[in-house]
Amino acid sequence: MTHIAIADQEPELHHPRTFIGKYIWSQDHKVIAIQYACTAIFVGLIALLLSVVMRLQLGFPDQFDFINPNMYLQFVTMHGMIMVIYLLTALLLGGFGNYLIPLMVGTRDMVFPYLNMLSYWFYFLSVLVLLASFFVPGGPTGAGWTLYPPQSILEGTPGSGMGIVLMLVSLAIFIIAFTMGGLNYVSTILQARTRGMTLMRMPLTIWGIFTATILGLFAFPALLVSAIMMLFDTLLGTSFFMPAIVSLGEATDYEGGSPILFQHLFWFFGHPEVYIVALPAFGMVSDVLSVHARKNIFGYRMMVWAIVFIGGLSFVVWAHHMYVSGMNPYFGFFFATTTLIIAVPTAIKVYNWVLTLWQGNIHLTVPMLFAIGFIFTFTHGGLSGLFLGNVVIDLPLSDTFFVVAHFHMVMGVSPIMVLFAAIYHWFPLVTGKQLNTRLGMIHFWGTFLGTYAIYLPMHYIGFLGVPRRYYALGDTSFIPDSAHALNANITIAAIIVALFQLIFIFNLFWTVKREPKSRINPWGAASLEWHTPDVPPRHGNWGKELPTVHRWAYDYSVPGVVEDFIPQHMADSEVVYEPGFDRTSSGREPT
Amino acid sequence: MYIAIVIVGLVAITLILHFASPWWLTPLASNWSSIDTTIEISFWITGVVFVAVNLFLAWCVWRYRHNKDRRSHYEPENKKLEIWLTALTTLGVIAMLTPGLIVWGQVVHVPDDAMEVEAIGQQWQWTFRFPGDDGVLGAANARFVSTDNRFGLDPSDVNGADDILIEHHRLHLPVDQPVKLVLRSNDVLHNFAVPQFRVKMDLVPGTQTYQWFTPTRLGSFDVLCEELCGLAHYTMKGQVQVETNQDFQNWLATYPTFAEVQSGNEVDLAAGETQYQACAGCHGADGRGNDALNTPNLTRLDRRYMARQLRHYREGIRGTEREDTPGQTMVSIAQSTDVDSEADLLAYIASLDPVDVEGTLQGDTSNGQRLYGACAACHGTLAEGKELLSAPALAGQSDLYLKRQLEHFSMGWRGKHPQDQFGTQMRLMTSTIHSPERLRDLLAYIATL
Amino acid sequence: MTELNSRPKGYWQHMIVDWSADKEAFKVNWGKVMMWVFLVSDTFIFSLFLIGYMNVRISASEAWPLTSEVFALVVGGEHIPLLLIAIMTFILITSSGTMAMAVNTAYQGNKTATFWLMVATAVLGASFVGMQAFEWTKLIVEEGVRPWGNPMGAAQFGSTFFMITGFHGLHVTGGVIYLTIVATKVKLGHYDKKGYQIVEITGLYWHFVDLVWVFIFAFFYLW
Amino acid sequence: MSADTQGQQHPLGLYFKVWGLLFVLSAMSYMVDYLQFQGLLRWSLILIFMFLKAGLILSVFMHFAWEPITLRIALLTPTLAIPVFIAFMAIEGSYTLNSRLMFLAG
Ligand code: HEA
Ligand code: HEA
Ligand code: CUA
Ligand SMILES: [Cu+2]
Repeated sequence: MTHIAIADQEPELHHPRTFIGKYIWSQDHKVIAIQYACTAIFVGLIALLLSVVMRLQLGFPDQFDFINPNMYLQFVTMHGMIMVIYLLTALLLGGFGNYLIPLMVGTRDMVFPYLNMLSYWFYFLSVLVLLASFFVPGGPTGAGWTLYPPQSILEGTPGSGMGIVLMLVSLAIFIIAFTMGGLNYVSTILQARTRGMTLMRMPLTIWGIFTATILGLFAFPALLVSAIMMLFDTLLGTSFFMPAIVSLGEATDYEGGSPILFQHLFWFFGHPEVYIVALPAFGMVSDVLSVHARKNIFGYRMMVWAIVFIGGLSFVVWAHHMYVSGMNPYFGFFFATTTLIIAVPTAIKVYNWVLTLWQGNIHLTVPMLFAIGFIFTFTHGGLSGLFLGNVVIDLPLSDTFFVVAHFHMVMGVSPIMVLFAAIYHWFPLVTGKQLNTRLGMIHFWGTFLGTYAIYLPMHYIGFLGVPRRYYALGDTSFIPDSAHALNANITIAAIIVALFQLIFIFNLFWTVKREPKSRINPWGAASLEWHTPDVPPRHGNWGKELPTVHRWAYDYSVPGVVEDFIPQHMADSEVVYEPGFDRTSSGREPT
Repeated sequence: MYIAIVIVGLVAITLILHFASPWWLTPLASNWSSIDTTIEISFWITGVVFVAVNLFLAWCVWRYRHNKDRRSHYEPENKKLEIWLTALTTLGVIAMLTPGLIVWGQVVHVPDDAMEVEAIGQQWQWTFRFPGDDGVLGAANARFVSTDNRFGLDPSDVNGADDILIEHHRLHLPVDQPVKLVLRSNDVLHNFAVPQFRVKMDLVPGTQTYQWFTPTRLGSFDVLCEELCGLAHYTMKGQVQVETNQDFQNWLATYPTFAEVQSGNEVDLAAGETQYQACAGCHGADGRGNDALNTPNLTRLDRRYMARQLRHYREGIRGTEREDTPGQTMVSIAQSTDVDSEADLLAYIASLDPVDVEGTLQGDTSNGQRLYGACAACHGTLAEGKELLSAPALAGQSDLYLKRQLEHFSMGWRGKHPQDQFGTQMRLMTSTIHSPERLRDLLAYIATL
Repeated sequence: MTELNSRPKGYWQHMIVDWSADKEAFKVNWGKVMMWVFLVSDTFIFSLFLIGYMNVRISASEAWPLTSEVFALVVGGEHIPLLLIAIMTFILITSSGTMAMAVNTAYQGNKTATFWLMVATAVLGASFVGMQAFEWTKLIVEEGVRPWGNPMGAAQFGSTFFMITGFHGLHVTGGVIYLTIVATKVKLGHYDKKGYQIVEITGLYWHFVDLVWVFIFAFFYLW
Repeated sequence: MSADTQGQQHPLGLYFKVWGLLFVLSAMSYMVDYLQFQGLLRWSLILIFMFLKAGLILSVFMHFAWEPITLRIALLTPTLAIPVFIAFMAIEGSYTLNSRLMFLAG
């Protein structure tokens, strides 16, 4: 038997007939993607609601009797965990990864559709377990999304009984789900591309998703291992992370464990995790910028290498979260250096995004606005990361609201902006309809200005020294009263931003119900996913014949060519040139 | 179009906020001015990059906005430009990192003449220990913790005997003397942070951590716990009082050594009984208290709690409010009791048979139970009180007395004094009760315990 | 297809050709790639377990129990250290051998031989799990080792032991089930059309389980 | 190389040789314990035998040696993160132990 590449194999597709086969137990990557996206957005909205309740307490301490210190910590924890894992990771990889990978690399589906389906249902299960923890005695865990032991499993922290157990179980299930999906993404990208689709012709979206998935496959094990060990500690009474402890006046049987070990394991996962949510966003925003500026992405190869380099480096910077954790202080030298080195490839990406706009022909569509907003917020957040990465500066700033401001700017705003850009951008492909532009504009301005109004001042609250995870600040000698007023304003901004999201949700429903069909490929994008025979693409994506790719995904405004973009699958011979144009001088993709 | 203007506007606002607002690091009070310098350097480098990148962004958006008659320039890459930018960025990174690493070298290296002090964290209070005459801190471990050995010192370690135990959340330090602060936790992770000193380090149970600094300014500074350590994390505060060496020595001399604490004093119950006659008028001969006279049930209170309260009355920490009549009464009584024989008195009270006072308030006990969840961590699920946590028993206590105290806390009549650590915590906790109805529910539930 | 490229010479050229190819990066079956990536991910899991073990063992201030005594068997009045573990090691290696041969026969199209070799592998695997169960029982009942403590020394000894060998045992059990399913399907001829890569993929997993045991044996029992 | 066209096929003799070698190596690592070697000798022998065994299983039984170099490099590169983590955790472990012995009465 000869080995035949997938792209050259006969298609074998079993079209499901029943409703259930088509929409519930579907093995079609597009349906699975939508299932992932809906579930993720649903839990994301819960997390958003929690953040508003938290903000109410911070902005107007003691005005509301529906929140108390226990609930505050539980809300912080669930807010953080849901946002990072169950919203961003799931939506970026499970949602967009699933939808775009087969379409962008030109295959009919993931290589192992059945596993892909299981992946979604495991994710769904993990969400159910997570939500169940709101209803068990003691409520969900309130140990912070970092779940540091010993406190996370000791009395005195909310949800230290059932809450933390369900949290850990839910994470374990999520990891299984992610692994099943991730193996599919990686294998599909590596082994199932269509004819002519070389790695260096893949859109940056795929590069971002690909690298993030690999990070996930090698970083989630650390979370799994620490979750299992912590489950043992809490259920069996082992002492992996538990030294001798007198908990709330009662001696415990724990002996000899090391809490720092957990922190190392957690951040060995945790730092790659933040890039798991950043890299797909980096990729998608590159594509959005390029399409809407009608210009090729600047420095494509540098962009690819930057993604790969960031991914690799992210495994050797984890302890920058632990500068003040009591680890061996000499580690600080190593980790400060590696951390700041990451700024270089990231800076290259920022420069190249801006340089993509430079000399472009910029359409300020809604996705483009979100993408430009992203550049701004990400630069701001990334630069504040450099403060934290420089170990001595972390000393005054760690565990204050400066950190909160940093990671919201860089993770709570920037990838979210990209997600919105992506939704506005790819909606016409998924549904055949373009999201209402006027509502989109309102949504953008509210979100962009609103979030900056939340997080810019928050950095200064951090400089003042206000600690994070504080239910109330109480009296201190060093915090001026104006800080409280600032907090109140931040809360108001947060509520306004949250309300603006309703416009977005409304827009989704409105568009699906009321808007007319849009043009096919309304933005004039060159990458493969827009050129399926049917829009929205049908099961199997490509009809009888897979497309053959002849160029990279960024042939916009090629000199001498009549159209302002050349689809990836258009052969050189089919390209129509302006009369009298000397073809040999025309631009070429970098190879 | 607008977006370009808005971005320029946002850059401007950011700069204005930075330079014109009063919000910046609190004034330094230690030797770590080099940290502030590093921040300053980073600020200027990142600030320039921020302004440059975003202004260029805005300019591009404005200059290259859509125009039907123009085409984008086709330029896949520009090696030279990219290399230049990479090199510049690398330079920027080096410029920030170098001072950072140099200063970190100082942070890691403790000077030889540093005075060693230990800070001990526990949910949710601070205590401190000085090494005593031998200059060596005795070994300690959470295993040894008990009501008699609250610091968990190893009784068999001779170095520990002369260690001076500061059972108080207020640490005094001499000015201009380098301090090596050794950190130890008996339960969970905590963090010892003093914003004005620019120091911060976690306390990790099962190991010992450290940090060092030299206080350079006289005054009192807040210690915050900045590692989430459970429910009352936000109430876990302490203070550092920086004073002249003389004042410091005087202060230190008032605290006992470990050996002294261990040996304890002989008490004279009979003498205590005689003394108690003065109290019996209001608190009753059996010590059960009297709601008509607004007095609490003493039989349920532990000795350390009562000693602390007497001291508070005496030192103007509790009962200072004019309208707090019972408090004012206690102030004068506490001032007239003899401090030296107080131990006898308290021992006598502790020997009284515990009595439970019936509850009088009606309320929704199931709601009260929910509210009590937060109190249970310190006062115990049965409201039995936990001496190790300095939390008095609530069960069996007069509910009218409890009500009055909780009201005092929330009005700021009690617990406002910075020296009153637990009062401060109670003030923060009572602020979550919110309404008289909920207060009644809570007390009605406590009465059922 | 890539027959356009003449055979690459040397590693470097091979790398360049593969990475710049279209369709696929590796000229192997996608299922195998997927299994390999999964195994690397699993390598991380086991490595992290072992690193966790290393860290708690290094930082334990109590003595670590002497494994060669704890895991000794008494045979004919003679104390033989690690006897059972040695037998288990040999069993697992034997099963790896039968598995390797199963892969070989599968590609030759010898279904019967493949079936029986895979069954043999599964049986050996099952007996490994059985011995592990015996070892656990002995440790719990006779030596008094519990996940939360043991009479011989540091409590983490039992914790890491049960966790790591347990997780490995689960892998073996999973492998036995996987082998059984694939063996049956081989016998029923389900792969006649698709080809017999599946046997090799199953084999990869099985050998990996053996590989992990090599590390556990060295670090947990011998160290 | 047969990898392209056929599934992996290699002479049975090789398998038997490796099989035998694995038995021998296992026996030898067992002897390290049986003969009660201690200290550096013990650790280095354990590691040597371990890596030899692991290498044989990986390269022959798992056919890693015959996989395309691209695949081999792609699979091995990520595992570089593991030694880094090992190094840091070993240092961290000794640091913790040190502080326990010095200050924490065990
Ligand atoms: C998407 C997520 C994301 C991203 C991309 C980043 C990016 C970075 N992060 Fe952030 N970080 C988080 C998410 C993220 N972070 C989260 C969630 C936490 C908190 C977790 C918790 O404790 O709960 C955190 C916490 C955190 C800490 C720990 C703080 C503490 O707890 O004390 C540190 C410390 O080093 C840090 C550093 C950095 C750095 C240096 C980068 C860099 O990668 C940034 C690089 C980008 C730039 C630098 C901007 C672009 C560059 C230019 C425009 C040119 C630059 C010019 C020069 C260098 C001169 N982050
Ligand atoms: C992606 C991550 C993410 C996001 C989006 C957010 C969004 C928000 N976060 Fe949060 N947050 C975290 C991650 C995130 N957060 C983490 C990890 C922590 C740390 C937890 C811990 O300490 O343990 C934290 C903690 C945290 C705190 C600190 C609490 C404390 O330490 O005491 C605060 C306080 O103000 C806060 C506020 C907010 C607000 C007001 C919003 C938002 O309201 C901002 C504005 C909202 C949007 C811009 C839209 C978002 C829309 C959706 C989420 C739904 C639909 C999405 C799509 C369709 C794409 N968050
Ligand atoms: Cu102690 Cu927070
Ligand atoms: Cu990080």
